[in-house]
Amino acid sequence: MTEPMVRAEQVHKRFGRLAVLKGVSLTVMPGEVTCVIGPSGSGKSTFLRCVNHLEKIDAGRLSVDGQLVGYRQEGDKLYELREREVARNRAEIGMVFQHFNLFGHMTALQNVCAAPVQVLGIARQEAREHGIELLRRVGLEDKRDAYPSQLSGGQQQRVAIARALAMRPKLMLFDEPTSALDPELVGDVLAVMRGLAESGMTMIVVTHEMGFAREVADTVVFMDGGVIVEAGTPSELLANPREARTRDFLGKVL
Amino acid sequence: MTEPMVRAEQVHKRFGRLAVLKGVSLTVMPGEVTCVIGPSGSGKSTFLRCVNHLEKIDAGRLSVDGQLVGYRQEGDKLYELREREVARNRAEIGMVFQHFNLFGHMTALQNVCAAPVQVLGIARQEAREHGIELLRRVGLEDKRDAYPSQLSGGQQQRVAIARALAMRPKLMLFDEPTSALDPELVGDVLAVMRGLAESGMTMIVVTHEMGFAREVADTVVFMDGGVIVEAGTPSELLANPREARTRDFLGKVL
Amino acid sequence: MLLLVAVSIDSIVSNPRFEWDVVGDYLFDDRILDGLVLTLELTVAAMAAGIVLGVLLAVMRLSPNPLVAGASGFYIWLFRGTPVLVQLLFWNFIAALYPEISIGVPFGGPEFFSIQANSAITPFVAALLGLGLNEGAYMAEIVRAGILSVDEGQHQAAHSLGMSRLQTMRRIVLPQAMRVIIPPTGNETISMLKTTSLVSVIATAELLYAAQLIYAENYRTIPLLIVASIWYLALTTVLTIGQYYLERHFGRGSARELPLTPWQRFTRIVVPRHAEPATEPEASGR
Amino acid sequence: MLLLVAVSIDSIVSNPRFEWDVVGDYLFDDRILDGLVLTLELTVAAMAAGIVLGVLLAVMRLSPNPLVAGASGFYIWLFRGTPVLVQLLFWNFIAALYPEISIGVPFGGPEFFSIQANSAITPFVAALLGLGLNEGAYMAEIVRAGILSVDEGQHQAAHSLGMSRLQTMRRIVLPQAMRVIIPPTGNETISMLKTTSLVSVIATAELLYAAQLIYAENYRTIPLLIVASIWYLALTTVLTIGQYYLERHFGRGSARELPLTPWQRFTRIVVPRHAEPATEPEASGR
Amino acid sequence: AGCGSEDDESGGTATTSAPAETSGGGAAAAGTIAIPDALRGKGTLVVATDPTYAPNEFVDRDGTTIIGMDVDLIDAIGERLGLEVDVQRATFDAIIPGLAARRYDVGISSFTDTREREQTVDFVTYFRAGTSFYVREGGPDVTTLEDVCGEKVAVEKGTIQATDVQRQNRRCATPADLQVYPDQNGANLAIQSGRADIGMADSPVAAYIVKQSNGMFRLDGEPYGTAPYGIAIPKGSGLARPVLEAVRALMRDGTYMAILRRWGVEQGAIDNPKINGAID
Ligand SMILES: Nc1ncnc2c1ncn2[C@@H]1O[C@H](COP(=O)(O)OP(=O)(O)OP(=O)(O)O)[C@@H](O)[C@H]1O
Ligand SMILES: Nc1ncnc2c1ncn2[C@@H]1O[C@H](COP(=O)(O)OP(=O)(O)OP(=O)(O)O)[C@@H](O)[C@H]1O
Ligand SMILES: [Mg+2]
Ligand SMILES: [Mg+2]
Repeated sequence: MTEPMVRAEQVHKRFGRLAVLKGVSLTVMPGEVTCVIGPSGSGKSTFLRCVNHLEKIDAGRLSVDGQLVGYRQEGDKLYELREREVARNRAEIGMVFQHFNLFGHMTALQNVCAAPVQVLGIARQEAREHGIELLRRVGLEDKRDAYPSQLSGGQQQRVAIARALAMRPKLMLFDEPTSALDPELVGDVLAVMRGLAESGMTMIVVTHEMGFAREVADTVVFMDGGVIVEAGTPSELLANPREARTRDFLGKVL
Repeated sequence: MTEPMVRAEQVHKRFGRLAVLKGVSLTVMPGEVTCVIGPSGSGKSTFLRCVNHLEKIDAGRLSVDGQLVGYRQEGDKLYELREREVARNRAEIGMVFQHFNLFGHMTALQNVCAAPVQVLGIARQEAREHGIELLRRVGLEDKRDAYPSQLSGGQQQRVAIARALAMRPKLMLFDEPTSALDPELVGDVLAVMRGLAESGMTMIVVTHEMGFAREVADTVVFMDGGVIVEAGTPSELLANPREARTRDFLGKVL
Repeated sequence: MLLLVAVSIDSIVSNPRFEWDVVGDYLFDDRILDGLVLTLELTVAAMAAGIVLGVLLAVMRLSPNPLVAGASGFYIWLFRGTPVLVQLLFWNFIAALYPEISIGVPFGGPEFFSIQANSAITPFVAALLGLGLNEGAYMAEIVRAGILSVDEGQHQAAHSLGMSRLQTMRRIVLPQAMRVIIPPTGNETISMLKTTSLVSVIATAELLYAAQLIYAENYRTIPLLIVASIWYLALTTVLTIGQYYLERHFGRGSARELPLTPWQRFTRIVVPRHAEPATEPEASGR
Repeated sequence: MLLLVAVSIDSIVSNPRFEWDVVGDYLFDDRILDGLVLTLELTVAAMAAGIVLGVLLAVMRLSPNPLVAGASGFYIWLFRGTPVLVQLLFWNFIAALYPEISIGVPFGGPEFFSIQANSAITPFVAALLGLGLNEGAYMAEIVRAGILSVDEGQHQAAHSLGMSRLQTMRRIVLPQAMRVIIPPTGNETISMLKTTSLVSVIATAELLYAAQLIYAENYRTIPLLIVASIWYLALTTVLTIGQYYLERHFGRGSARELPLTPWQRFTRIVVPRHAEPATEPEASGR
Repeated sequence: AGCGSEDDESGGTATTSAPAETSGGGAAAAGTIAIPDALRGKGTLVVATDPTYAPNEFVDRDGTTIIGMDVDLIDAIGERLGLEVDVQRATFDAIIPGLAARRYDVGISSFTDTREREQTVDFVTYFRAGTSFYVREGGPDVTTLEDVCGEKVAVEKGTIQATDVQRQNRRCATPADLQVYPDQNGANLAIQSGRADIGMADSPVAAYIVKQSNGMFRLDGEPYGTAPYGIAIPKGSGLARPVLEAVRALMRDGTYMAILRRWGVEQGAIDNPKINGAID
């Protein structure tokens, strides 16, 4: 039996008195694409941030590729990882944010090349070539020297995707990657993501593109109020939701 | 014959050597809803910003409600308006940005009430009540004391819409107002906008919600490469586009 | 680490050269306390003038009108460029240059108003002019940096709501710039506490000069400098605490979690976790 | 307005009390020039030390580790809190307190290394220690404000790419913080030019002290202070220009259009509009 | 620190005038005066002075050499002690801590010897200065110290004049407006600009100021009072007695008067130098 790529068990997360994740359990096998849907404020972004250890979880167990996120287990005891180790683990997980977060002082190409050079120690020239290739894949080879502030929202998000791919991650997390893209470009980006999925990349995608979910996802997960209400194959969940809440949500969206 | 609310004649705008608007002509009559569609980078946002005089146009003529934007005509001569006058004119035009631009140091309710109190001199208590009412309309009455950084993207955009409506503008400009909203909430916001349109509000909406355009718009305008390629009623333009470029774009989007 | 601190505290307390008994004698000496009051008065007044002037100059400096921006730039250049010492001397001894200040039409026109420079400009006024006008130039740069740190989108949103340039500055931009303005302003205030010592050139005895006058008489330099330092440290402590709370105040709504106040940190330890004060979640940003 | 400037320039040039001939005589006096060189050396060295120390202290101050943050806070408090004059005296006369500097195990343990304080700490070293360590505390606050001005999302994006805290600081946050850091650092540098005059207490004749030594002999106080001011203004001019170009450099990619350089403004007037230099559009942000 | 054995020569007990011991034996030749071993080994007498008080100590036109009556005297004293003399610039704020730190061996900078100051350092007296008044040309007249009452007076900090005016003020009907400036220049500038009317300084200094002022100032009234100048020496350093002997030797062989004459200040000559010779 292969090890799951992501295994979350009863993950809890609260901000002050506001409980945002109230026991999320989810398993993603290598090569699987999991789409997460759910209403605003249901904790989708927060869950992704926990997987990438950008937030510390308050209770439960969360591991990626067999390794606990943020902790090391020796015998029965948990030791908090040191910053360097957390960073190394994060480098293997790509993340695309809802709000792009491009580095404002770098051009598009520099944004894409920075981490491979700094973190992986790849030679500048090689990183550059790979970066240009990635920018071409997202349709922005002519904007390689533009600064983020000179790009439209859509262009910025595509650079952000290229930047995450540049690290050749073993797991990709997407937080509404297409929500700021022009419809005519959504298709291109989804094609890139589809290609990634086919090449065996494990992905968790928070999205509202039901078409994409239906076509590419192995599992679709519906979150609401900080818990996973229902999970299943796209055909099960999207066509025949068991729960009333899911039906309600899908009724509005589709 | 009534005066058009917006009349643009051969409007040009360039950034450095990059010509972004290359002669845009458009007339919007009072009470009309005009939807602008077009690919990324075609100059849609720039045009809206010109209508609101956030950018100075380089050539052409642009007037709102019979008044030249940014200039005063006396006889044959044009005089640049003073800042105070430009501000007064802007106060009558509401604008909702692609990137929200909520005031970070104010709560949701303060964001909504600030301009009515500061600019229109409305009593604080009255502005507050109106503000609460508007927040309720966008489904955020419970978030009135949250700061923008505590709201999700979708929540932020809804506050931005409430903020623009709080000025009771005579013309509303929307720059992809729903592009960062969750699908299930898009409907609510579009309902608000539909209500606005029915109440006689003049609106220019840059959007990719073809359903909304088809249903609400009086005119749909397709922009590409800094010019208006084609304009017409939704049924004409969306169903039977004359131009190849329009057909191409619609083919991708629909 | 702690050992090191302990050892050095020990060696400071026990070193006879510090003459701690003399320090004790003079800590509350009338002359020192008078100097302390003057230092406080000058610092408060000069910083108030400097901040007001600085905001004005910064807004002018960013004006699209090149004449206005240029005038502000010239002021900043001139006042940052000349030593405060010289500026203080200039204001105090302006009478040596212009015995009478008169306002009238130049080149032999009628004179409307004329006054003896020495009676118009008392040493205190000269000190305020010198320190305040100088500080204005420095504050202008700090405020300008703050304004530039606020996203351009904020200006545009405010403008699109019909706010004027000044309303936008006052209501939208400056409040958000405060986060960036406060720490260097804290620096300036703490510096100013000590810059006031330059007013000794116009024979005005603030804290440090008061100490200097005393040790000029009795040669107890080290203990008296310690006395002055203790007071400066006390004032700095008060200012640092004030700055901390100001930063918290203007950090509201900002994109990072506010640090706990020392008091909250204390209650956090004493009171069990689930009994956190009700205001807590509101205070933390995303 | 222009008239006013003209009138005041006229009254400055023609006022005999300024003794412009004496100003001319001393402007390039060897003593003044030597002082100028020392001022420059001290300013450059002390600011370099201050900036390095400041970045370090600021990063420490924002550390999640309370001990590290506390140590940095204590340093900032202590060094901002005591007058530079006292710090300079302290470093110069540390021998009065600790005649020997020795490194070894305290409380009677073996001594590894011992040196006469007076020979280790020359007046120049003392001046550098005093000015640099003090400046570090001020720079720390400025850098901290800069770091806080960078959006939290930038940290997160960098972290999600596997960058460590230090890499994130160095590559992502600090470069973007520069826009906010530079103007107050310009202030500090220009201040430092003049703070160096405090080292006269340890008898190192920088610019202002050189002027004071001369007028102590010939009592031509005003013209010599003018000489010093002219040099300070000249240095400030150079620094202001440098600051302008640094700000442009670090403003790249920022959300507002870069102002034209004076040179570009000139060519813009001379060369017709459609023949703008090819680099122009690249340089302007949205 | 801590050659405690020699502490006896100071200890605030004032006038330890000791003409008895070596007085009989003729001129003390260079190097015959006993000095502490540490100093002998070092071979250099490090002297601190604040060279902003012409003509007693100021910087020569070359910008580095410090000259003046005090400098010539300490040079001669060093020669008597068989030591190189290294005169270093320092401001007043630094001299006393510098002595305590043993960065400087002695300080000579027109210091007035007072009882209070003797608590901190030892003085070897070597000169006696009166106080002169000077006023702006066209300013008020002043003849005696009583005349300062009700006037605006500018003095330098730490001078005997500052103390004198404070004392006088207790006896005035309307006290003087006493302005204490950090240096003599500040005081002069105040008088020049009309912020003060009367200046007071040690006679030689006042004379020099008036000479330099290009007719802007004039001396007025009669010099009054005398106060001893002392060379400041750290307590317990064992140097006070050797310096005293050196001064005596200079007086005996005429060097002393020659130096005073060179700077035109022979009215201030004394003939009985003392350790801690403050007058009340
Ligand atoms: N740092 C924080 N402090 C306080 N509340 C927070 C913080 N981060 C998120 N929240 C709150 O947690 C809830 C869940 O947020 P999250 O961003 O995970 O939702 P989401 O499902 O991604 O929503 P959306 O689709 O709108 O992005 C929201 O109510 C939000 O206001
Ligand atoms: N201030 C500016 N300086 C330089 N180029 C700019 C500026 N503003 C916009 N642009 C460029 O102008 C073009 C049109 O921009 P605009 O934002 O109007 O497009 P848009 O149609 O709104 O696109 P999107 O749908 O992606 O928002 C883009 O190529 C953009 O890079
Ligand atoms: Mg989200
Ligand atoms: Mg746009």
